[in-house]
Amino acid sequence: MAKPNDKQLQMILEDMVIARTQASRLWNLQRQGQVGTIAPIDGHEAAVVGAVHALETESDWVLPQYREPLGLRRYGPEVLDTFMLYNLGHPAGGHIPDPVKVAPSQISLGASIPHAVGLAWGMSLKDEPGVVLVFFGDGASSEGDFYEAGNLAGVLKAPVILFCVNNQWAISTPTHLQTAADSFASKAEAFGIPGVTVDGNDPIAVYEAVFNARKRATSGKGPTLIEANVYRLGAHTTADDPTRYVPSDELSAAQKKDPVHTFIKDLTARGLWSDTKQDEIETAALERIDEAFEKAKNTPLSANSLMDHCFVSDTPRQLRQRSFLMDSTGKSNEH
Amino acid sequence: MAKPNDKQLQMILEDMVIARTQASRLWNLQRQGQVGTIAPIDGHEAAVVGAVHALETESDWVLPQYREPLGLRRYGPEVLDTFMLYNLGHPAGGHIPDPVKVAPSQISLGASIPHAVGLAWGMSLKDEPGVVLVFFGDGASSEGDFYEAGNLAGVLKAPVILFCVNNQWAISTPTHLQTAADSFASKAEAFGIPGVTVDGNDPIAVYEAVFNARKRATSGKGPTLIEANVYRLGAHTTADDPTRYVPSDELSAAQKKDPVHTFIKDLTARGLWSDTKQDEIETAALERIDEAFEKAKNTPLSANSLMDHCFVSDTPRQLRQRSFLMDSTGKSNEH
Amino acid sequence: MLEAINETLHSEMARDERIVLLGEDIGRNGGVFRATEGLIEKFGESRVVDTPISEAAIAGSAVGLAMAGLIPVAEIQFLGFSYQAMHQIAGQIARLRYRTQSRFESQITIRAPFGGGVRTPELHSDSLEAQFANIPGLKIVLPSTASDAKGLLTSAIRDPDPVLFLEPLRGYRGIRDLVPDEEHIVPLGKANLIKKGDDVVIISWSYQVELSRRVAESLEGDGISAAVLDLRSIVPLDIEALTQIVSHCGRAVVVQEAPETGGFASEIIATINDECFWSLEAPVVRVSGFDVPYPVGMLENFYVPDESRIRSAVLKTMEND
Amino acid sequence: MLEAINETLHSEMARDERIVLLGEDIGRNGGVFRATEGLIEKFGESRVVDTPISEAAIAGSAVGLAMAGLIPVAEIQFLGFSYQAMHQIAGQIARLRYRTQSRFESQITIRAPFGGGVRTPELHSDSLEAQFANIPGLKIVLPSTASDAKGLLTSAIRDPDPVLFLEPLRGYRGIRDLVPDEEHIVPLGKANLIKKGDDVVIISWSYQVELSRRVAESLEGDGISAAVLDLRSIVPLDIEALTQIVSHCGRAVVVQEAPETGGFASEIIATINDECFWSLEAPVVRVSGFDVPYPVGMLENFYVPDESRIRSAVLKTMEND
Ligand SMILES: Cc1ncc(C[n+]2csc(CCOP(=O)(O)OP(=O)(O)O)c2C)c(N)n1
Ligand SMILES: Cc1ncc(C[n+]2csc(CCOP(=O)(O)OP(=O)(O)O)c2C)c(N)n1
Ligand SMILES: [Mg+2]
Ligand SMILES: [Mg+2]
Repeated sequence: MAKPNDKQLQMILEDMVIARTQASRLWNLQRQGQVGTIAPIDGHEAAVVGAVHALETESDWVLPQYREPLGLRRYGPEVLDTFMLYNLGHPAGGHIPDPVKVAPSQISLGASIPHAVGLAWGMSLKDEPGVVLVFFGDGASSEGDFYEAGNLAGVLKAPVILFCVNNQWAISTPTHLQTAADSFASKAEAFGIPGVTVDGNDPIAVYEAVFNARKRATSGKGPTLIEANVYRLGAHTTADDPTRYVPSDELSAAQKKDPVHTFIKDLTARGLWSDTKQDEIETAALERIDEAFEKAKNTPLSANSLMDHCFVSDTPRQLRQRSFLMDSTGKSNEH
Repeated sequence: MAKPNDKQLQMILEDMVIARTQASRLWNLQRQGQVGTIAPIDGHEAAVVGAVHALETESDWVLPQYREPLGLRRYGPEVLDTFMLYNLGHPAGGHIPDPVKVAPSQISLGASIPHAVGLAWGMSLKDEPGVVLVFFGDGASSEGDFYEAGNLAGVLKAPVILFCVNNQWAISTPTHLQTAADSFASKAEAFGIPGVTVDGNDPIAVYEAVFNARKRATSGKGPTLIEANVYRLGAHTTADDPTRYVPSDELSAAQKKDPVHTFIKDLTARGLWSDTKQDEIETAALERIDEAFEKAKNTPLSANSLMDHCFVSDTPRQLRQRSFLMDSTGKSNEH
Repeated sequence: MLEAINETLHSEMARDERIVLLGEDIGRNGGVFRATEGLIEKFGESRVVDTPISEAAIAGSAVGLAMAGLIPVAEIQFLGFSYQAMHQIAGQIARLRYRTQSRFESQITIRAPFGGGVRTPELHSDSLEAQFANIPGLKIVLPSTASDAKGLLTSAIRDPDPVLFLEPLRGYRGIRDLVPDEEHIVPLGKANLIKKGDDVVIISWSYQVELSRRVAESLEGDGISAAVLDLRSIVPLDIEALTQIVSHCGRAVVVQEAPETGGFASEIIATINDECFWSLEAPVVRVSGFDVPYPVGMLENFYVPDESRIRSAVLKTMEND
Repeated sequence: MLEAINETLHSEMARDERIVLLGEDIGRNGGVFRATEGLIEKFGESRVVDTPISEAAIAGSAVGLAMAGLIPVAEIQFLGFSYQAMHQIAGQIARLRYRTQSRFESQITIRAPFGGGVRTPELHSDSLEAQFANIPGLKIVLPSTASDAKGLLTSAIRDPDPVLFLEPLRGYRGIRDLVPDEEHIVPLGKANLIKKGDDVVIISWSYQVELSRRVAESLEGDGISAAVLDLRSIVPLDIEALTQIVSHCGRAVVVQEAPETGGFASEIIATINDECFWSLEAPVVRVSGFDVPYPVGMLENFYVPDESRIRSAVLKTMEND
């Protein structure tokens, strides 16, 4: 159905609250030096969660940029578990296990967009059902990869949803320095595909846009570009100081439209949400992330991991390097 | 003036006839093994010449792809002279002398577009008058460079004209496999700049489009994307066999709209052209290209040229290589 | 060599229907060199795909096709235009297995012609193999014979890891040798000692092997017994074969078309230094292109190593007796 | 080192108004590492330009700016993202002078941070210098001290040819030394023998010079006299300084962070082989990253050369006595 039902609305808000709650826990862990650089999801929850709830997790792929993982709970607990390993800098943090149809974070801006197009194209060649949704930012939209892939998707009518999370900033670069286009959605013209702008603070609007794009894709009509307008409420990452460049009035205006608060109010008014529920969800979310963190910390790591998974089997040079590594780490353990 | 006057019309046709005539001579030279691979201009004359006649040669730059040089006569005899050196594979073929504001051919598709944007941007930073017009093909428009540069031009409001010569083919790839966009001009939406489609067989329409784009650019309003629709009447290059893929009915339909023939008829009807004039121009064009060819053939070349102009002065390694080269070519001359 | 490549693509596509070809002008036109001739007619437009002129999207969508369980064989029309796709080749394809710890693999072959001697326009002839060799996660295969082209391309396509398969422009029509009709597999990473010898070994890959062989044969007349080692792939590098023959001869010449600085010949010399320094009787001699961009046609003969330069290099390494 | 870079940009921009800075987040934000702090305030938005996130357009428009007679100093936020601009850097910037026979020149400086040890995300730490070194027409400069950063950046900006100026991430805050207040010029292509020695020379560039120096100093205690040569730039390569010190010591260790295969250390070894083979008393030893993609944070310490690995390498080369 194009509109989420009450149960779905509740689940969407649950996932939004979970994302927000876990994000703040993650921020603290970073501040304590327990995990590496974090890109907070704050402000993006409705866009990410709303989009993902319109997908079929069994058949549809999600290729995130780097800000979305906490919003992908619907795809299963493996996403968070793997994300915590990723945040620790553990190599297993890149391996979301089969059959979860989520790719690991993409650091290279725009680079996942042609992957999404190729994957969608491959699925349709194999007559597999399903679509691919790829998340990318307003900043990433300036990369050649976005355009080349969007254009290719248009030609191939690939079942892909190009989902641009326009949070108004690419680190310190505001959208008016990113493009002179009327909107990011209007770039769809260049690919001959539909472009849709939605209020990314409204999870229902996002859900509907993705639902429709999905229907279009699965019925062979090809890709859709969706621009979800949100506002980045936090820093770009834990390494960033947004007070240097974010105008404070703009920020406080955006805070008033906070997607989580707004949707809590909405669903509370509809009798679908309560403070008790909120508490329960938050408590569980914190427990869950702490559990994932503990698990990640206790995941063993051997020096051998450095050499594993480059090729299916070592080249002669890699064999030499591996034995050198084993010798020298062996030695240094003796100290 | 937005419309070319009679004198200008005559000059445009002259240049078109010259280009056509010289192109066929060049084709023959290639077939005789006298010059390297050639990309014929046939079918593109109105678009290229019409565009260039709307520019101010003193202040405006032209950055060609590789098919246009014969159409750039208006920029001075140096263009042809240098082009003949280029066709011979002589290094001086890349050096169109100052102050001719024409860049040498660009083989890397799309790569000149950011150069054009940077050059236009630089000119405006220096408060220099003038604009930059960059030619590129329908095929080149699929490169990331086109999009990234177009987007940047939009943001900077650079005084640049992005001139897409849509000749319906990129080697064997037809436009419907190149993009699903409504037109190449519509890609301007992605940059927030105007996109204009013109009949590239009509030099007057092309002139007007460029004239207006130029006016817009010089008055600080920024770039324009122009798509000129033509048909590639010849092969992609002398190395190509278009009968493998060009539908013959499509080709013969296009031949009926041959821009040179059509414009001859037009101007003859207006009393601005005659068979005598045509003969004169053709004869002179042939003489001119033969002269340029002779001059190019007689341009000396030393082995030293291999090492010159990489850096302003040789690195230690290059010095060693240069003396090795001199020794070994010296030796081989002794044989 | 061209026919061998074309035939291999035919037989591999017939063997495994997961194979999908993508690239510029590979369909109706059969490739600008006819390497993919007849394939679209045989396997259809959905398995032989003429893409837009977007090298990055070709390489990038190949990643997605591989994620979907297909086996993309992409063509970059000329190796010089792989620069347009470098962020996908080096940043994504080469790392897919590593960054996902083998959840995904890049069973992707990228074919691209390169190399000098045929007076092409800019960026068509550049030998970039060393730049790729410094990118871990890519295999780099450079056949020097038609028969190897078949055997190595078969292995490349079947290899679960990404392979850059570099075809010598000059060899397309210039190299002709007997190609086995039946399935023919040459494993990746096994060098080929195409000529035995005792005094010096000439080490090379791709078209330069052909020149090296000619020089080695002509040196017999001078009483010099020169071996020729065809590396066939520079990643994986057959360190054992390299070490063995260099140790045996005590003298070596490495021939490449790429610019001298940072070319793969340097890596060969460094490897010889590591593995068999003590058996060297003279410094290894490099024969290379020069440290300038690949030049225009009239300068090409000065740039590309030829038999006389290889010969001089061998004589030079024999001097220190 | 960061302050030295920032100060140099300030003084050069004040000196020559043709200089224009372009890059991602270099304006209002002063660069993600604050290397361009204060410049937009001082020189305005038209000379310090926050671009869209388009590395290829940054590099490509720099070509146009140079054609217009300006002097662009571009920042690529992390060297790994220069792959996105490779077709412009390698295919255009490096060739502009050559292909136009000096009608145009690329007086372009591209600054980019790189190098390991600070647990960055993917593609932020990769040492790609050897890939660029095989591209003729680019100068590649890698300072190892704050003072050199000033002197070399000044030279880079003023050099009429394109310079890739690579800044060690770990050195931004980790390297602190006295920087001359006044104009300070270190010519490109002159290596620096930062420590004399007689038994062995450690050859390196960028942050690894700092580690090499520490090792060399500590080796004094072991009675080993180790010289340290900081190459400063790998193109141009100071062949003379290299040859001199290697000939003097007879033993050499080359240290790089890049993957072993095809890293620039190989070129150093090949050059030593060419120039002073006969003075070698032992094979040169390489200390390198491994032939795998730059790893995630927890594996970084296994990957990046450290003092103990450099030390072992020196001891190894001293074995053959
Ligand atoms: C190709 C590339 N260039 C530059 C960077 C450095 N960088 C990391 S995040 C970022 C801004 C991205 O903005 P946007 O796409 O809008 O995503 P957001 O962070 O706002 O979610 C930049 C420039 C990168 N990761 N990849
Ligand atoms: C970056 C790049 N990729 C591929 C090529 C090979 N190539 C040369 S011309 C051409 C087709 C170009 O078509 P278009 O831009 O429409 O120009 P036209 O030849 O039709 O004038 C191709 C693919 C190239 N020169 N550069
Ligand atoms: Mg953003
Ligand atoms: Mg075309």
